[in-house]
Amino acid sequence: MDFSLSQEQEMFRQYVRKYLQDVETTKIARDYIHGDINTVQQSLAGLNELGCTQLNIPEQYDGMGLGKLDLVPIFEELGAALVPGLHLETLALAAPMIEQFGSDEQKQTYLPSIASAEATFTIAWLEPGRSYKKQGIQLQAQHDAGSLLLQGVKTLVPDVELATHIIVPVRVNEQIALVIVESDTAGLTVSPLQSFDETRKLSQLQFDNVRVSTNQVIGQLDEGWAILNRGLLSFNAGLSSWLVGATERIVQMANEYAQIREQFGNPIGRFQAIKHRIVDMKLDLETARSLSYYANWTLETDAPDKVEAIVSARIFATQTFIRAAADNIQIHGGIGFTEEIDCHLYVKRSRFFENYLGDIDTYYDLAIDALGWTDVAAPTALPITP
Amino acid sequence: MDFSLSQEQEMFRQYVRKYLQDVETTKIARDYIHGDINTVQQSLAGLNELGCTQLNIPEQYDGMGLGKLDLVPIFEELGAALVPGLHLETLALAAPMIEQFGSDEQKQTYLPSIASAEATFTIAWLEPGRSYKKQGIQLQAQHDAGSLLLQGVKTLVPDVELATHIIVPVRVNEQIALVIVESDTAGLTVSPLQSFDETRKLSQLQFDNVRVSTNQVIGQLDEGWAILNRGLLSFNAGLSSWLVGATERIVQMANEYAQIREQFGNPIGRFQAIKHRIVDMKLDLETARSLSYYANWTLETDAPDKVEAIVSARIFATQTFIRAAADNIQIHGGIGFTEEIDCHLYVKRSRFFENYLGDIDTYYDLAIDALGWTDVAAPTALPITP
Amino acid sequence: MDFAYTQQEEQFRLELRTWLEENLPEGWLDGTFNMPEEQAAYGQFLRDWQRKLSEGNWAAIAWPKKHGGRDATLMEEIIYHQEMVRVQAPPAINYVGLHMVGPTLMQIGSPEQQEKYIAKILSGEEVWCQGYSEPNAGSDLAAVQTTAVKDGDKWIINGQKIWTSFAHFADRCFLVARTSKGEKKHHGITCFLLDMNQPGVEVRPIIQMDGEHDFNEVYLNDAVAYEADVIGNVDDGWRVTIALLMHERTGIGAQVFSLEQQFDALVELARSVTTDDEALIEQREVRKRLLDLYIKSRGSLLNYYRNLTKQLKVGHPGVEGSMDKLFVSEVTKELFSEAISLQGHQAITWKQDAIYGDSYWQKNYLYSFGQTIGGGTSEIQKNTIAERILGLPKDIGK
Amino acid sequence: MDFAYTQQEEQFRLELRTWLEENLPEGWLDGTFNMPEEQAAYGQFLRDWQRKLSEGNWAAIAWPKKHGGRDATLMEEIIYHQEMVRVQAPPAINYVGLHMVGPTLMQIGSPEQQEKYIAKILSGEEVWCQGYSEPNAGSDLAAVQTTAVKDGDKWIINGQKIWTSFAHFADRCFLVARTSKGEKKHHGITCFLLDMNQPGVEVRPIIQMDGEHDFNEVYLNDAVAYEADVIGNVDDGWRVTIALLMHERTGIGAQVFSLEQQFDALVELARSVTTDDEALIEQREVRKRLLDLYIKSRGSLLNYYRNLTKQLKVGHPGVEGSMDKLFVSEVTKELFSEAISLQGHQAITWKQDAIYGDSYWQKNYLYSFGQTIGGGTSEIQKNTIAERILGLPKDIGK
Repeated sequence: MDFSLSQEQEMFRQYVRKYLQDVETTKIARDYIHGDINTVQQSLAGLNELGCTQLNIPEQYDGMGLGKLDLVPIFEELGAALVPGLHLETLALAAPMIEQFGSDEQKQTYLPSIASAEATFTIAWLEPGRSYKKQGIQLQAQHDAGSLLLQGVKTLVPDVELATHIIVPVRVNEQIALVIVESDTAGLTVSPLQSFDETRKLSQLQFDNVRVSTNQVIGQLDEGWAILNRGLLSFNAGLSSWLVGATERIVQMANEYAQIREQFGNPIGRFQAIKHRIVDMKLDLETARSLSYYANWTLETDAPDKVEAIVSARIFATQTFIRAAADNIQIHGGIGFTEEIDCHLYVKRSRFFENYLGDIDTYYDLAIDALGWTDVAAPTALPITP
Repeated sequence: MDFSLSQEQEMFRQYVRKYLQDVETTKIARDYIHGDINTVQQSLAGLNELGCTQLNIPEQYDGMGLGKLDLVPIFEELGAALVPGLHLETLALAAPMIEQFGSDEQKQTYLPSIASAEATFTIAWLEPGRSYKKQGIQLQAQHDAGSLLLQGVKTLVPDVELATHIIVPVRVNEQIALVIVESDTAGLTVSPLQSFDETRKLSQLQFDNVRVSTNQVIGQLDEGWAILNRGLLSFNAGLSSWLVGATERIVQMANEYAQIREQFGNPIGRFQAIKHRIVDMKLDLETARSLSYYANWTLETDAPDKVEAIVSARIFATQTFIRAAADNIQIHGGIGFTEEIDCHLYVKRSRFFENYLGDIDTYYDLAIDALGWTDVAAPTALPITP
Repeated sequence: MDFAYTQQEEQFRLELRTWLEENLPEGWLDGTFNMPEEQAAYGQFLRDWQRKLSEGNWAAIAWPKKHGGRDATLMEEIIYHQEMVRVQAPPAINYVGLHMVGPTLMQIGSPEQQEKYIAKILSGEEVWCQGYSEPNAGSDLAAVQTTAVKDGDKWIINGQKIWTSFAHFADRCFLVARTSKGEKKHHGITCFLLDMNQPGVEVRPIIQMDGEHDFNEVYLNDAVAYEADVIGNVDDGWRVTIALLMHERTGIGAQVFSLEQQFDALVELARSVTTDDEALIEQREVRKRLLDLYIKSRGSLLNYYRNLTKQLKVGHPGVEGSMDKLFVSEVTKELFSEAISLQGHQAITWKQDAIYGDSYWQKNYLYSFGQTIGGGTSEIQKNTIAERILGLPKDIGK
Repeated sequence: MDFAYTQQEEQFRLELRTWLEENLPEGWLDGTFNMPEEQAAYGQFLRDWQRKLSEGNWAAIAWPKKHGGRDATLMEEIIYHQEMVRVQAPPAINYVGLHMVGPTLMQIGSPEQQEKYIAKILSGEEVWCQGYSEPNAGSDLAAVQTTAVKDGDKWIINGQKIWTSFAHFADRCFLVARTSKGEKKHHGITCFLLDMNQPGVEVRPIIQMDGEHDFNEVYLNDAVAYEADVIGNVDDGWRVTIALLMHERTGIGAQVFSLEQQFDALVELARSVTTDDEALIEQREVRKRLLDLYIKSRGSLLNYYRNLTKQLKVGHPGVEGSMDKLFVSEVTKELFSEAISLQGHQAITWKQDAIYGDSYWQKNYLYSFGQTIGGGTSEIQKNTIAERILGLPKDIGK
């Protein structure tokens, strides 16, 4: 029994944390708010130098060939500092899908460039007025001379500005296919949308007969939905680590402020209304961390309970992040309500992730299915009836 | 604008409170736990002398002909002292149904005896394994020579020991009829059930060709469901007052204890974990009271929003009572966990009422329907679109 | 128990409603009017609106007739709030002047002060702000550190104020400063009617998390006030600040009525927003969450009416206002948080790209975080309720 | 990260499981065994069970082999708890002796005390209770008021203890009393190994809200202890009490594993209880509420494993135990409250008329209220976490 990160993993965390502290943590995020893409690209280069982008890429594709658990401390630190960019989408969604379901050519094309931070991926899934459900994918792809012609609209696509490639679920003959589209492909029009979370840019993408080689399809033409869902397990395991990291920073902020700020002649952290609320945050945080460690472990070991473990981690970590980010403002009082203090950046990101790549509600159903509770006939085996 | 009880109503409350204090408040409940029906019957007589049972009976039937609002302080006080008995079932369910839908003969038979406290009513609704929904009523009534023959089982019937009459929803030719059955009718077998809330007795009732005159049907044979639902509005308005009274006593208990009990050299009410929790209870209590006053007002004035008002009051007052009763134990600490202190009596009653005469869940749907939200087509008219 | 309005009250409502329909800016009621975005223009627009209100005797209805008010009853004030919320009237730029400084001047101002200020408050010619909070005295007003030192006929004022609404528009400030060290923290405080247009006063904006600018920091560097600018007695400002704060409570009604309107808007949102052609309200769980909010927003309104009844009977506002404030702000926060959740991932848009134009939901969601902080945090309200209504022991540090 | 058990650990589990299957009372595993209801018979049954356990060296596996234990590793202790919960083994009547007094005696008892008591603790021949809490010292142990006054070679003890588990079965009591007034409240305390079978000791039952009798009041009227009954040094009992309480923490594992089992039982309940022929679990909302509880009970287990990992590495339990205790007890309370709600009005039955025989759900629901109080209230746990893990300021009164 050893339910902890290894010494190496913790050491790697320290490198990443040190690097992010050197660039003043949320400065990258704040620069991005003001339209400075450069700082973000520099941070990506910096993270690449540390090895963050190579970790889970197989050695034959210029990576380090490490496991899912090795990504945990990285995502936690990225979350803590709210580093903008497509780290989760590239490392926890695109890379595993390509590695597991991509053609040899795709692996050779993309995995080394992910490892070298030359390729970054976003995902264009949602369509206007539609859902994250299978039926929500209506963007049409027509066969045309060995290619697919894509026609339709995707919306709320994050950070296209930072992406070299876009993963696009499309509809081909009533099946869902997953296509990799280069972000500068002809026929693709990007219209920026205003974003509630200013540290993530949003766009609407118009596909006007965008031509994509069938070589760009991940897996078979009818496998897109299954591959995407497999990829989402990896994504959500990574996301839950990210959320844990962000929440940890929040707890730290609240705790530090409560020890410094005085009212009525006492640090506010002496008042149980504040004191116990920070304890509640801490307890939720550690529970989210336990769930997220376990989620990543099930992913790494392909454990039979991986779906419910990963979905549980995502749900709980999301709820925890939303609650903690909101409570953090209340603990900070007036100053927490200002743009100047970082509190609000976490609140906004908490709502960004709330229903990102799948509604919370749908995730409930996914876990419930995995636990067999929709199969009414099947009884739970209890060792002994109480 | 005058959103308060009248001076007369508040004065009446004082009489009832004084009377119940004279009999040592929860002593009646505790005696009933130990099987002492006598004390309960004496308290009913006492309440009758004060006029509680006559209040809302029309003057022509020996009552005072007052309104629903006049019952509010009475039910609040009965709740505060957890007085056992069929007060709600008799005064807020049976009496209004008989007055509004009963035949002249029924009114003349029952209303004066309710006023004089000679008649008390319980209700036998639930059947084993069935719900409070219409389909849950399966007890069959067959026509037989001007009578109905009742065959079937009712369960979880409260306090039959205290009842002279039982209201029974039965199925007649696929319609629901409401029948008044005398509790000593031949063919009726009463089997006691153990009750979680010891201050309410429970029984299962076996109906073996119980013969009831058709004169005992309230309204028409096919009107039972509608009448019952109308009666439930009155019942739930009364219940919400009862719950408010019980919660008020809980807040009082918690508040008093927090001022007396010392730990670490301070009254525990100085610690915000306790202090603010009592404030939360108080805030919920006053909100429940506002909702319940308004509910009773809509009942009295037959206001168009009476369904949503009454259901809202019931839902909120129930949730408040459950939460406050539980928190009260935590505030009392170890002593609150003992049988000796009254805390647990309120906890148990809170769960008794949670789904009594209708699941909370069904009440949600009832209010939602009344608010027109299930009618997807109908838009809400906003004065100005925000 | 009686929820009816008297005929006189209904008449009052009708008169106000008619006046508003005739006097609101063109396009206001159908939502086509665009508020000026630039700050000076926005300020001027609000001043003009107040002047118009005052010309119709609608700026400060609770004021005595002799000062340009209407001697309005409490019920008329309620109706006034209801109608203003109904049309979402422009905010009162001189809120502090109309609802706090004006009544306080009438109560304890000298005849000269009344003469000098009251009329200009009403017309909006002089906008006021309120200099209470300081960086180290947020919830703890008695800890004020700004000093005023007597120098001949002048008072020299130094210090810093924060959370000063309207300071960027204001001509004068109702300022609290320490004039001597008393035995108790709240002794030795004095209130000044400070001229904002002087070199010793610097106003810096505070940008909120919703991107708006409602508050300011006010830096006082040798700012000057005169004998005539002292209101009440020197060193006896605590009593004055309490008097002023007592007048602030009338704002709760507007919040309660706004909450009603916001709830209706939420139902409308649930009806109109669809995913895959299904309206949100078609989901049973959405309806149940709406009902929870319905119950709470009704509860908030009814609590307010109940306290109002008491106020009507005893003639002055009670400490129950703390309960109303706590409840309505917490429920408002919950409502907007739910509104964001209900919209799913579509909620992450902003401004013109949001579901409701100008990101009504997102902005109000962010703004709602301030409501449980400003005007006394929820924690402070809870202490007040605990100590003054429930009789629980005083907290540490007090 | 590795959740596997070593082969040795699996071997240990198998050995214990086999022993239990062979030694549990006839009918225990298939649920047909009925526990004696009468108190003396029940006590005897539990003593017999402990004797049997001790004969198999299964009564106190963490004890050294020389004292009849197995020198068990922490992981073996965990497995032990898992297996005991799995078969819902009878409670350990000498819990206080085995898990608290015994280890404390080994740590700081005199050779004579060890000789006199340890073997009888293991065999269940002498059952122990713990005299810590007093009516005015519940959460605040240092406020103990029971006095012990030296009189020749005797100590004369007067006072009252409360919440004394097993006192109605106990032969001896690990008692805390005040022997002098120290400067600080926790000075001047002494621990005694008191004989319960003497005229000066009176045990009165406390009946709980679930109708059970687990606790007692113990009245001490000139009760007598001797020099030899003092453990540790006179006036230095605070250190001893801390040592004893540190040993108590191992109970959390059992709670965590029970919670897992209780959650499984709840799913089974939702599958098997029907209304109008529809199982509860067929309602989507029921499933969602179950998932929330699934996540929390998993979280509780995984938190425990994470803290256990740390304990395995550093060699001793940490303050994180407070987090485990707080979380598991709050989640347990929530689980049983939900279990009552889910059953609808059927939940209001009791004993043989309840849905599960002997009102498993109702009893545990009521019992769960005690879990956030006993062993340190949730509020006390929060203070511990705040002060010792987060470094927040100490509370008032400490």
